[in-house]
Amino acid sequence: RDQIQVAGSSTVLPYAKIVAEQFGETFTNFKTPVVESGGSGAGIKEFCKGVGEDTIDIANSSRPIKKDELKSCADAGVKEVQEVRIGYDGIVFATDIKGPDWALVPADIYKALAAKLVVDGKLVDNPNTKWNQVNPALPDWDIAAYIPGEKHGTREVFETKLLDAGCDKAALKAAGIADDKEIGKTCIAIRKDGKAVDIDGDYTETLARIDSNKTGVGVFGLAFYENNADKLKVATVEGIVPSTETIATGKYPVSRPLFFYVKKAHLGVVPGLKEYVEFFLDDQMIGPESPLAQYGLVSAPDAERQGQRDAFAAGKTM
Amino acid sequence: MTDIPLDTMAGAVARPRRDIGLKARYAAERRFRIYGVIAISVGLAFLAIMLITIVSKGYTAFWQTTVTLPISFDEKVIDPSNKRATDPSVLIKANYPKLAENALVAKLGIDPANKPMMLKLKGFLSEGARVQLRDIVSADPSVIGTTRDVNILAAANLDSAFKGQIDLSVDEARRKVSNQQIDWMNKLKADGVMAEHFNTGLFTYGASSRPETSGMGVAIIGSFYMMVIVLVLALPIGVAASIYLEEFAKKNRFTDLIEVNINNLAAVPSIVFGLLGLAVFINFLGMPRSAAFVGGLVLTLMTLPTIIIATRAALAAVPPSIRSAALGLGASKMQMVFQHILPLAAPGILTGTIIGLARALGETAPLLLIGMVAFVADYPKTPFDPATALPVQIYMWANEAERAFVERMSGAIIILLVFLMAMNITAIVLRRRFERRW
Amino acid sequence: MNIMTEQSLENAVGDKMNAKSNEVIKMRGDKVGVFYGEKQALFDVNLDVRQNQVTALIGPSGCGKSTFLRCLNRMNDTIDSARVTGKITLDEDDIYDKNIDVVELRARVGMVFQKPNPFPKSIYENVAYGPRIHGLAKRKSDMDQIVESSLKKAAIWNEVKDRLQEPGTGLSGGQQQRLCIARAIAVSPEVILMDEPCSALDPIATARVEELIDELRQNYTIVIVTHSMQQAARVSQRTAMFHLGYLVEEGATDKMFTNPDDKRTQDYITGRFG
Amino acid sequence: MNIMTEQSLENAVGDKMNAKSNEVIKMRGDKVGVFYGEKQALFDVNLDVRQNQVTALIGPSGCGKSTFLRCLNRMNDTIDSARVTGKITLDEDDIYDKNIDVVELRARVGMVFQKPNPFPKSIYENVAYGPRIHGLAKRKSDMDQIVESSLKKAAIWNEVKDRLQEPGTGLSGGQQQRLCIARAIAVSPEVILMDEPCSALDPIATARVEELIDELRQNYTIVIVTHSMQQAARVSQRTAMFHLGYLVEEGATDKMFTNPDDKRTQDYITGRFG
Amino acid sequence: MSSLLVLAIIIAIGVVAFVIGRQRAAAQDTGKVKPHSRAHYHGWWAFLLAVLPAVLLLAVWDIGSSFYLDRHIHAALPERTADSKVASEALDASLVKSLAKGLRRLDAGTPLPATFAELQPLLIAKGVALASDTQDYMIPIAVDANTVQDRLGLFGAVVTFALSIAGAFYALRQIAPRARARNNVERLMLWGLLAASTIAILTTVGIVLSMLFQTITFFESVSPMSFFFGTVWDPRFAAAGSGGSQGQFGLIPLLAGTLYIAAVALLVAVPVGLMSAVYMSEYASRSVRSVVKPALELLAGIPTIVYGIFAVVTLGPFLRDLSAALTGGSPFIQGQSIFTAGLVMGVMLIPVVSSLSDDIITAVPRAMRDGSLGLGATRSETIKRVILPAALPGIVGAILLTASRAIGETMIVVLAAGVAANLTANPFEAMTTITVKIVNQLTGDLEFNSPQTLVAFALGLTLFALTLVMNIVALYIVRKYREQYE
Ligand SMILES: Nc1ncnc2c1ncn2[C@@H]1O[C@H](COP(=O)(O)OP(=O)(O)OP(=O)(O)O)[C@@H](O)[C@H]1O
Ligand SMILES: Nc1ncnc2c1ncn2[C@@H]1O[C@H](COP(=O)(O)OP(=O)(O)OP(=O)(O)O)[C@@H](O)[C@H]1O
Ligand SMILES: [Mg+2]
Ligand SMILES: [Mg+2]
Repeated sequence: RDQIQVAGSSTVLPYAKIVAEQFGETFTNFKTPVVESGGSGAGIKEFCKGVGEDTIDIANSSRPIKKDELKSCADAGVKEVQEVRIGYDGIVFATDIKGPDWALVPADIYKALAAKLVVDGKLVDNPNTKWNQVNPALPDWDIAAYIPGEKHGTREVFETKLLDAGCDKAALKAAGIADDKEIGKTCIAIRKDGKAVDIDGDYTETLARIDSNKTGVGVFGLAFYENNADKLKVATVEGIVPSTETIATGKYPVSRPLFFYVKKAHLGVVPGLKEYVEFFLDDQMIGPESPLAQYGLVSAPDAERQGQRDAFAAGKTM
Repeated sequence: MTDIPLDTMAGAVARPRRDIGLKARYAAERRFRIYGVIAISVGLAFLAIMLITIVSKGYTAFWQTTVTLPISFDEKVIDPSNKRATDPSVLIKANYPKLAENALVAKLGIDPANKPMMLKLKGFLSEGARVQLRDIVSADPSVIGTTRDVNILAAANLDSAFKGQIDLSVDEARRKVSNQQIDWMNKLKADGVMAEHFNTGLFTYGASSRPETSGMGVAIIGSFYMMVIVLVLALPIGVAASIYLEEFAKKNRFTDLIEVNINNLAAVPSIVFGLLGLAVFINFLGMPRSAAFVGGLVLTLMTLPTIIIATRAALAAVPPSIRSAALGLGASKMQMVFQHILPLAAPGILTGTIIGLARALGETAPLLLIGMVAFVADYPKTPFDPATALPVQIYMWANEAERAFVERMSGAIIILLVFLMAMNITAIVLRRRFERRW
Repeated sequence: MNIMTEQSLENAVGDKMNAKSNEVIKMRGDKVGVFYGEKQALFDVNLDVRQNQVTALIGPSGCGKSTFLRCLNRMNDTIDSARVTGKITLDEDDIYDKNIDVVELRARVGMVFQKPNPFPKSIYENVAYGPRIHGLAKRKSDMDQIVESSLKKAAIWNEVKDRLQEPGTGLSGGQQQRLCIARAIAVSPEVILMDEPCSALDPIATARVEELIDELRQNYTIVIVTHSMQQAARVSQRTAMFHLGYLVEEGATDKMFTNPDDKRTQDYITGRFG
Repeated sequence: MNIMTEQSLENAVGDKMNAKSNEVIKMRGDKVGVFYGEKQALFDVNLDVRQNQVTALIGPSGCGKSTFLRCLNRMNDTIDSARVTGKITLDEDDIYDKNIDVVELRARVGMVFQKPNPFPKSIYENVAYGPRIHGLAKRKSDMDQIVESSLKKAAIWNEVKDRLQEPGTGLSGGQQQRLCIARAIAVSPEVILMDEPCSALDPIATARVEELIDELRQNYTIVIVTHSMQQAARVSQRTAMFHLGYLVEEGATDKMFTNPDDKRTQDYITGRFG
Repeated sequence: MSSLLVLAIIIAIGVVAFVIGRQRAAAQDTGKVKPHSRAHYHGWWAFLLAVLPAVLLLAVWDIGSSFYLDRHIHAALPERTADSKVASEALDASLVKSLAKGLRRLDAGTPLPATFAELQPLLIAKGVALASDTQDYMIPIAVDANTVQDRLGLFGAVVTFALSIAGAFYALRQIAPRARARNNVERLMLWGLLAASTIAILTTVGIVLSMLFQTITFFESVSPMSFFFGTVWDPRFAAAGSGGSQGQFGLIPLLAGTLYIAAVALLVAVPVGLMSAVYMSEYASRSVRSVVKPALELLAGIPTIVYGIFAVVTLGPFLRDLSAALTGGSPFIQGQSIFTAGLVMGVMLIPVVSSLSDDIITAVPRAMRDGSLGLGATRSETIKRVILPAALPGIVGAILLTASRAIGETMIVVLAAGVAANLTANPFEAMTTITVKIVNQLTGDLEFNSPQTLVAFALGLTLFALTLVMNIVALYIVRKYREQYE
């Protein structure tokens, strides 16, 4: 096999694509890598199938690999896996460009989207139907939020960084839920009456929904928003406008790291694999001025990037 | 046929006659006919709506903006230290975009020292210029030092602006094209240097992360391979299986089982065929991932039930008297089937093929798990090389963040439909030839 | 409603032919021509069908008898390539007129086809089909009665009475032919066109059908195609002789069989033809 | 090869029947029974078909003539519900034996069906089909000759010679019937089974077909179902009378028509049956 | 010798056998005995005997020798030690194999350098990219592997040719006037047909097997009771599940959604498709039909994602606004709804019903139509009472296919009806289907060996069983009401 094979997350795909394309253009003696889309889970599964010509070399993932997965990897012979963190993906709220400005805090989101709220000390089905019932500063719009579906890694971030963070746990405890686990569960339970719409497709689908429902609020990746800034207006979270800078510095709260995993055993075996990874990690690719950053990837701080390069060069495995 | 409107009542009839409820029956007849017309109109209306939506969104994708620039292949830029004789990689790594930029700067009369202006120029021309110019140079290294007019692709955003798809009323900061760039664009347009050309790249380029250099080339080849495989496998196997089941198999529990089974396979979600392909063809038989060959096999399995169901129905519709006639002359059952029944069943078989292939041509889900939903930039040389397919390209472009891809996606849909029609036309002509009323 | 009941027929049988009433012309063909595509199969046929009489069409195979018969209830409409010229009237109405209603026409002018074509339904349903679409039976029992009497008239009742629910296509050739006769008379049309109704029948069944024809004639008008001169002579009052698409001669059966005007008729009848 | 050429036939016509050779038994049915599903349509039929003779099967409609005929070349195999018991031999070989090749059997025992069933192909192809699959013509011209002579023998050549390329389904009923006869004799089978081959034919065409049968008999063996006693008497040497699925009587035609043993035969022949 | 070349030669032998066989058979036909089979059947039989066993042998040999070669390479590789440069033996072997393949590209007679460092430029000049981990010790192994492979190939070719020629001779020897060549050829054809129909069975077995084990694993962590009878679908994701919050995997909402959407789609596709078919085959002129039929077939060829986008962007909002206008305020049709999804899907499926039914209706013999029209039935009565019943098996087949497609469709449902697993009776609300969940659970970011992903397999099998029942019922109906014309 003379072609690198990459599979995995569709969030990482656009970045991997840019890198693969430029890699092919720069290293003309190697073929352009093939980058599959299909989700982190399926990608890691293929990755963990074993070592050899007929298995893939790299798995893209929008979440860290799980212990379980690593274990089954090792069982199948993939004992040495190198982890590479390429940067961060910001998660933003946006509305139609013609709408008013939005300033959200996690509590607003929790109150608008949670399945159950504590009202007057009792746990009841979420009674809010309009945003301004949640927070008078918000517009008088019917609640209609397009949030990532459960298949997406983003959903997890959404739940932990917003719902859980905005959840009034004390009130829940006061309402009679003693168990911490139970509280955690209640916090992240999302209403199912059609006000919060799961989107299992990509952000284009969310955009289409906002297009057809001008008073909808959608959750997007930062990259996607930036590419569609002429159609969307972004909301601040806790007063911070999401941007590569605010995310990189950690001011903007909602973001997640993106990864890929390399099969170390393949490094000298698949022509170009090593060069590809190095090329990917180069500042020309993932630095703040790089095409990936232009596309919307939030670059990791300089030290972290250098750390990644060093770790890879040193052959550090998980 | 002497076709006389059935809805006119016999007015001339004078004598009182037996009442056979004609009035009501004619009303029923008329209603029935109207239902037919309505049904067809509904179908055609939806078709029209779909086609109009697709075409109106996608036709612009067939044009692409380019800037014709006199590129001077400056040795100082390409090979500053004059090492190309010893190190061929110089020509590969050279800063080709710079050549294009220089030419553009000269054309627009910008002062190269004016940094802010130069910065605004960024993103005017496509990054694809690198490959384009490099190909020119590696094809003929003697161009170095000469000047030549080259059509350089404009960047996707400028292309959109040129086609008037960018809302200039939006705040400049929120757009991808600055006012300065618009001014330059208008200037170049007025000079006749910047113009739209037929977008051959849409048909020839492979996948790319840049809208302007992305095309369906790999997808067309991949789909072509897959359709050939599906046609070559599914049609004969499907027809053979139907013949066996309909004409030869004894009617018993076991063949009932097969029949139910085949019908059932038609209801299996297409992604499950992908699972099967992954398990059997890739994991068990060790075939390569992302290959059109495996895709073709998976789509074959997916298409088979459709063809079998259609073929069996068509075979069953041939009247038994034809069978007796052939057998009575001493034809063997094989001969009877292949020489008499099959030609008469051909229209139905072809219809099944058309519908089956149409679906196979448009499916993405089964290809997902065998790695064909992928970014593939290089042309596949054989069906065993990585490739994508038309619907995959559509699906992937539909999910792109950059707007320019939406247009390409609609263009791709048009190409797919044309591909489909081209594929169907033979079948439709054949079907008409075989059609026979008796 | 106009169901033929056993009684009405029995009454009718007693009547003697009334010379006057028989001269009523039920159907008239005027310069009828038929083309199948380019090829003309029937040329300028002028033929009258008289009420309450049996008209026999004879002539060598392929001479256009069936074609003419099919013109009389416009069954040729269903053949794409067929085109009819000239004029045919039923009770003085032009049946090819725009205003005429083919369905009613065919309900009035019934047909038994040359090749028996039972529906792939049960025997009962085959016979009940016509009465049902025309709404001739209000109740199930009426329908049963129509089915039974039709099958009886077609001389097939005994053979099928135990298997009314079995498919009509599982009958023998002659049984199918009689089933088709039963099916046609079940709707009691005014004119019945029969294309060789006895071709697959044994002499006894043939005799029964001929009896039936004779009975029916009292109330209906019948046109029959036959290859048997004996049969033509036995059942018909008038005979028309076709040859190569032309009507050669037409006249009272007695005369035709004893003293035909045309040489060809004579040759044909005496079997010297060909 | 075994093509019937005009000459060989002409020579044969001159021969007088040889009583000895006629006693060769070509086919023999031994306790043949046929069931359609549960229903038995044929009971214990023992019947010999003699070589170079014409055996006529007569009997009222629905008595099982076609059923028996279809047993002789195993066409009943194609009816799902049909089941045959007993034994039938052709040249002493059991035709229901496992080793027998039905296809070859049917090439040797040809059949003309009761309902004409031409292929929806051209007239030429209809006739040429059999010879083609059996490889009876080496060249196109041979084939043309076979087609022409078969059509001529079936007395239809004049009617179709100008339209050989038109579909066989566009012929008149009688023409289709003759086409099917032509088609069957084109493969020159050893035994020809004809199920009412003249039912849709005019007297002259009938006479021609009867002549053909007489000619064919010199070299072949023929079994014919007919409803016409006259025809049976004219063409056959032996006659078998069926009734309600039973073989009532079988014997030399002369005797059967003059002095039958069975009362039913007598009644049927004289038309008193029913 | 390459397998392709061997194959070509075998076929050539077959062709020669065919020609000889045919001639011999023709020559033997002296007219004395009636030949059983025509000469070309003898030819074909000779061809088949010459080709089929040889091809089978070739296939077996190829597979066998590649196994043997593998073993050979593995055996030649040095013992693995802790400091082996290559991670695993499999990789080691694959490096040798690609090296061997690369070596074949070198010009014959090129002196072979002993080290990979020297070899690499030579290979690169030939356009062979090799992995940098290739070791020096692999070069002799690769050279040896190539020789072994050549030898195996040659031997295999000789044996196959021998078999092929033997087969041809055997067949040619058999030729005799009474030899049943046709039966032999046809028996082989029949086996071919049978083999083709077993592919369907094998596919089914494959599908069941490829889902069964994961399904079992799934049921180890989720009880079948709560899966089959659960009314809440909320699988959560393993990632957040670290806190132990196990999701709920209730099948009922998905099942209901599947049936509901399929029913709506059928309600659109079947009447419209059937009436179109009837109109095209019975009323429309030939020219109209020849345009309309392919035009409708285009509907089946539009990628489903396009329908989906159409539903999201155009139809969904349109219906919502329409319903809002009707009630003067709040819309009763949601932007995403079963109704929208079913409608769009129905449109896509129209041609499946219309084209297949049209063919079957056209195939009903004219005698049936004539019989009915001759009794004074109107066209529509003829169609309804005679033609449609006669065409029933084909039509039911078409409808089954439609239903199947409706059940198996994903993209349209995702976009038009959403992914929320609600349980509702209101067709204007969002619901989702089993298929959608299968796809989503398989392609998401979820952990691959968690119940969240495995549930896809359980869903797949359940759907399989469900449609099986549907098909059995359909078979029964067809059997019962089938009307077979003559
Ligand atoms: N396919 C069938 N299924 C069931 N019964 C049948 C089938 N074919 C014939 N029969 C029955 O078997 C009996 C004998 O039929 P057969 O066709 O042999 O009669 P036949 O002597 O040829 O009559 P005809 O002179 O009317 O053609 C009849 O009662 C008929 O109804
Ligand atoms: N559908 C058709 N297409 C073309 N020609 C036809 C068609 N039907 C009949 N013909 C031709 O028209 C002529 C008259 O046919 P018709 O069926 O009227 O004959 P007929 O007198 O009924 O003969 P028969 O006694 O054999 O039934 C014949 O030459 C026949 O071949
Ligand atoms: Mg006729
Ligand atoms: Mg019969």
